[in-house]
Amino acid sequence: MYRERERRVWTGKLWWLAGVAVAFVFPLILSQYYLFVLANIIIMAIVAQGLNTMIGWGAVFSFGQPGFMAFGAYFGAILARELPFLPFPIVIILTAIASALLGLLIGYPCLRLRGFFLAMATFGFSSSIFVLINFLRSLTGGNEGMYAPPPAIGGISFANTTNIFFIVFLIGLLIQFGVSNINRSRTGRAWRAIRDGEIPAASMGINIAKEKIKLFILGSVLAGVGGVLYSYLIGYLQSDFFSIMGLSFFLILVSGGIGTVWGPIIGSFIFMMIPQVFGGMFSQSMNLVYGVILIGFVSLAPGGVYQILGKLQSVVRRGV
Amino acid sequence: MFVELFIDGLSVGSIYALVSVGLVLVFQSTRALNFSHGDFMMISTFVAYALVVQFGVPFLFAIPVVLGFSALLGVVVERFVIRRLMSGSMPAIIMATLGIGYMLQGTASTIWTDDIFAFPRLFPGRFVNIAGVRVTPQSIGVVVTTILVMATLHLFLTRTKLGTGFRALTQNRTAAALMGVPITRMYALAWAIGGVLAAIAGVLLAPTLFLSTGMSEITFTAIMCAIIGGFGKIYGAIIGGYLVGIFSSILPLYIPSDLQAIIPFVLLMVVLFIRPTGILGVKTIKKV
Amino acid sequence: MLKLNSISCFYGKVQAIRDVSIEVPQGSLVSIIGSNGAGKSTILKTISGLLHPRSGTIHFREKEITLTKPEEIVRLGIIHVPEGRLVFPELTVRENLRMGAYCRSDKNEVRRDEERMLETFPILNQREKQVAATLSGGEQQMLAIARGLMASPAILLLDEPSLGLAPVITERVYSFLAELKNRGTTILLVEQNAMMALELSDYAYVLETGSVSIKGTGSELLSNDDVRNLYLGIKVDVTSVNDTIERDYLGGQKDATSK
Amino acid sequence: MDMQPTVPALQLSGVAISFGGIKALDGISLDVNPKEIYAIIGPNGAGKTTAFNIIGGVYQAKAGRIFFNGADITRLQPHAIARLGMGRTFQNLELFSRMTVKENLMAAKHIHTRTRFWSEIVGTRGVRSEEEQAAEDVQNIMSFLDIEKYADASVEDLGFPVQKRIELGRALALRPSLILLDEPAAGLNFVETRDLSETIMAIRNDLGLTVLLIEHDMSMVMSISDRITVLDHGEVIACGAPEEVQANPKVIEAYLGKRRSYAET
Repeated sequence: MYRERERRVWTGKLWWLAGVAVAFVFPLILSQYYLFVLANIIIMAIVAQGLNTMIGWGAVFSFGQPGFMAFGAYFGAILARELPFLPFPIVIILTAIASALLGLLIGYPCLRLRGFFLAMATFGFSSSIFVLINFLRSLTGGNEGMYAPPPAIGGISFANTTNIFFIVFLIGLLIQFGVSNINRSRTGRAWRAIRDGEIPAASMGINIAKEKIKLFILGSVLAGVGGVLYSYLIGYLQSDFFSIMGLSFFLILVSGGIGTVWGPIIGSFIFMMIPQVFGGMFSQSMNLVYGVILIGFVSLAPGGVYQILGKLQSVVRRGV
Repeated sequence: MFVELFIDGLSVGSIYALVSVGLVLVFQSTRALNFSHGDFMMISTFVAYALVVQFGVPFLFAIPVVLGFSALLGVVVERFVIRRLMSGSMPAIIMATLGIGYMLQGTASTIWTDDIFAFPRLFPGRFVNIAGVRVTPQSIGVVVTTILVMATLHLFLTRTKLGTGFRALTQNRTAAALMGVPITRMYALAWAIGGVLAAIAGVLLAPTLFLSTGMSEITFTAIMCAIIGGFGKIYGAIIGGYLVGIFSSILPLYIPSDLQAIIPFVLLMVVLFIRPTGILGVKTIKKV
Repeated sequence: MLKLNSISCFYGKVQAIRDVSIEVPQGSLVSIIGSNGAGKSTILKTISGLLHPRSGTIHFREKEITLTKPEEIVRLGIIHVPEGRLVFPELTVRENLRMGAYCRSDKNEVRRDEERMLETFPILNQREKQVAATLSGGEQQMLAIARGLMASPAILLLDEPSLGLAPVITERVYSFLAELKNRGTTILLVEQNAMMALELSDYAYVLETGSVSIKGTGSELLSNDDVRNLYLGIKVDVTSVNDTIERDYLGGQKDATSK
Repeated sequence: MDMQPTVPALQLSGVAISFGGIKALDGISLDVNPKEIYAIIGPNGAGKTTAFNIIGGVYQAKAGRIFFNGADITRLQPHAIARLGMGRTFQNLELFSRMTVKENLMAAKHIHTRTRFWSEIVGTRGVRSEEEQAAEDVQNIMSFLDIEKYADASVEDLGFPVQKRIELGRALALRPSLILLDEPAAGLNFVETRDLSETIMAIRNDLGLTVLLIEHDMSMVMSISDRITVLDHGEVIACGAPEEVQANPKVIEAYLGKRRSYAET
């Protein structure tokens, strides 16, 4: 029994290690362009994962991800610009801490709010961040935007796509590892319990306020980290990059499978592939395509591709 | 200056009020917060633009066509998307309406591109001077039209059998069904009225704001207005709309104009801080 | 006039009522009594079309109405006054009454009926312009019944008219029901308050966990010990139990107490 | 043995609450002794569930105090009360509908596990062993209630009687000293009700819990309860052993109503 368990833990770990190995294969087989796209997919998945924990597990409906993401991107970039000697992992960690504080700051007043009220409050905070970015011109360059320094350690810059891809991939893998651990643990269970019913959850001794704050913090940290990585990938920041992203995360969640650990990654892939597939035909009306896909998933396959894959798998198994 | 901005605020507030009342009517009946409401407004205004500017149809004839189009759009969306999701979760409905918004946006940008268009004024003319205050016929027209529309809506809801039935439905669906109120037709009616109100708002707003696919961003402000007034209350939405309109016009006198965009939100947070249910809202207790 | 033929009904996977057959003749008052959760309200909801039965049929005046929509059932004259009153809280008393007549097109008659209702219920007359939320529980119950009557019902389905009312008010409500009955209104009454309901009933059914366990005329059931036992759980000598009822729960009671 | 006078497991004194001006509870008082099976009965709308919601902290009492094992819990929030050892079930099942049976019960182990967020992210050995301990206890409860075979099923897919047992199991997984059962027999058939009576007796006799229940099935209430309080219109109208309560004319009237002829009116 004990051995069996240890074995499972070890095979689990091996899978993650295999994931790391894959990172070294991609640059060999993919062009720079596709590495860029792949890095972008991972970044979007990280931010969407934050939203996923909030909506899919905790029933905390948030429109705040783009704002949090922009905050992270600007915070990291300004930090690296002003203190160029800071190694980039430190920049990322400091950004994560700052994002956590922001999540706490915004989550706290939102605790009393529920449903639409909460959604609108997060939307408001998010748009306030954009307004502030454009307002604090001396710091952020306002509407014109600002140059974002590449990741660097003590003057050594990792400014090419392959390097950035490695960074993004490893951080993405770490986050995925952490999130799937939380999902299986006490906290994840408490969040899902809150999603399914606040009163019974409270009656089981779960402190709703505390857990919701945790959700807010996790959501904003993931968005903030995603923001920094995005600034590395793009190299230039403008608030518009982020403010137009708002609805993309919902599409990612719905198409991938909301409330599942791998849903955001699948969804992010689908979302980034849509323009590749339909771009030629519908370049003028991508929104139309996004809309049709979003409604299609919500009304026909609310569990997203993740659920469809699960069903296929069980069908195949039964067949064999 | 202050008085002129105040009148400006009334005119902007009228638009917000129209849009948020439509949102609330739709929400009251089908419990769906329609995040595509602003897109209804945008696309109806584009239809109006096409009729009046591109095909030269006189305003008088174009307006009924546009209102009919918008009402029909509401009915179709209710029938084919919302009704299937009504028993589902809140995120599903939010995302479905977001999806409808995307679709309408995409349609509009396909047909008319994302450019900015000048929209003809319903109430043309330059400034008039009333007791030393300069106002445009447009803003007077907007305010007066809104008052007329609201009054009609009020009379419909309180004086007609259909309207009373609608109010009954919003207060208790089961009891309304037991009185013989045709529930599903009422849903369609609510979405149709919502569409009409959005179209009116669009035609009134477009001459000053210009017409573009970006117009639909008004949805979020309108939702905030509705929450400020006490979510789910029609008269609350009107109050919220005017409050936001007036504050966003007057406050830029005293604060940097860059910050104008967050005035509705700040107002929302202040109101919710003082009264968590909004101005006219009442507290509900969840039963277990 | 109204006939339910072995109706079974589910809430999701939960069977709420099982093979229930009930008949309400024209001009009579029939009651369904039983404890909370026995499925009494479900029967009424099934008749008024709020729920559809999984099996069985419902006939009204020889016409099948099993799967008809609520609004059409109302038009047939089957009026359901739901449990918990469900008055429209933000409509005035008069508007509530007017809602009762939603399906009627005879405007002048409706006006006259409105006045008649306000006369019959002086309390409502005093509060004609108030919104219903401001009424007390008893007043709301009166309003709910009056609203039901505004539809000029062929048959009135009343769900727990005494629920949550003080005894004095309950008596007032029941006096009015007696009066209605004397005027010849057909009534199907669901009650927890068995004594009062049975006093008034021509015929009654006892519902226990979803199926009819006892039936008989009102006075028969009033003198039936099992009815008392059902409500208060008083143990009776098993031999004295009426043969017509399979009361297997008595056995269960012994099991549990023998511990 | 403790020779001190026993502290009541639960004590309500003069608890009152009103909703929108209507008094739902009007100063009710009762004492539940440790290891007692105590029933609250009364007609529909008497305020029974409201009483549970006040005890469990979902509503705040307007007046009066509530003591749980001697500690004042009047102003505590639901989660804090649960942590003190009070489990409950709900009138209309409130299961975590999108979780499996095992997860539902594990959610109640939340208060027994202490791991930090950080170690959960990393998935340390401490987290795993704690999870396993909790899972073992949940396993025991599932076998006690005979629901082991549903452990990995989603609760949505199970029948109503099973769901009721799962909810009971979830409350037991808190390892409470007092359990509140809101109409545990509602919707159950005779055989299921009999099993339930036995389970409740076992919860008291074998697990040593105090049980406070609301129930409409009188044969069950009368056969398993040590004492009963009868509520009507938010007030206590009777209190005592089952036989006393059954014989109380006020109770009979509350349930059956007054006999009176209406033919003349």
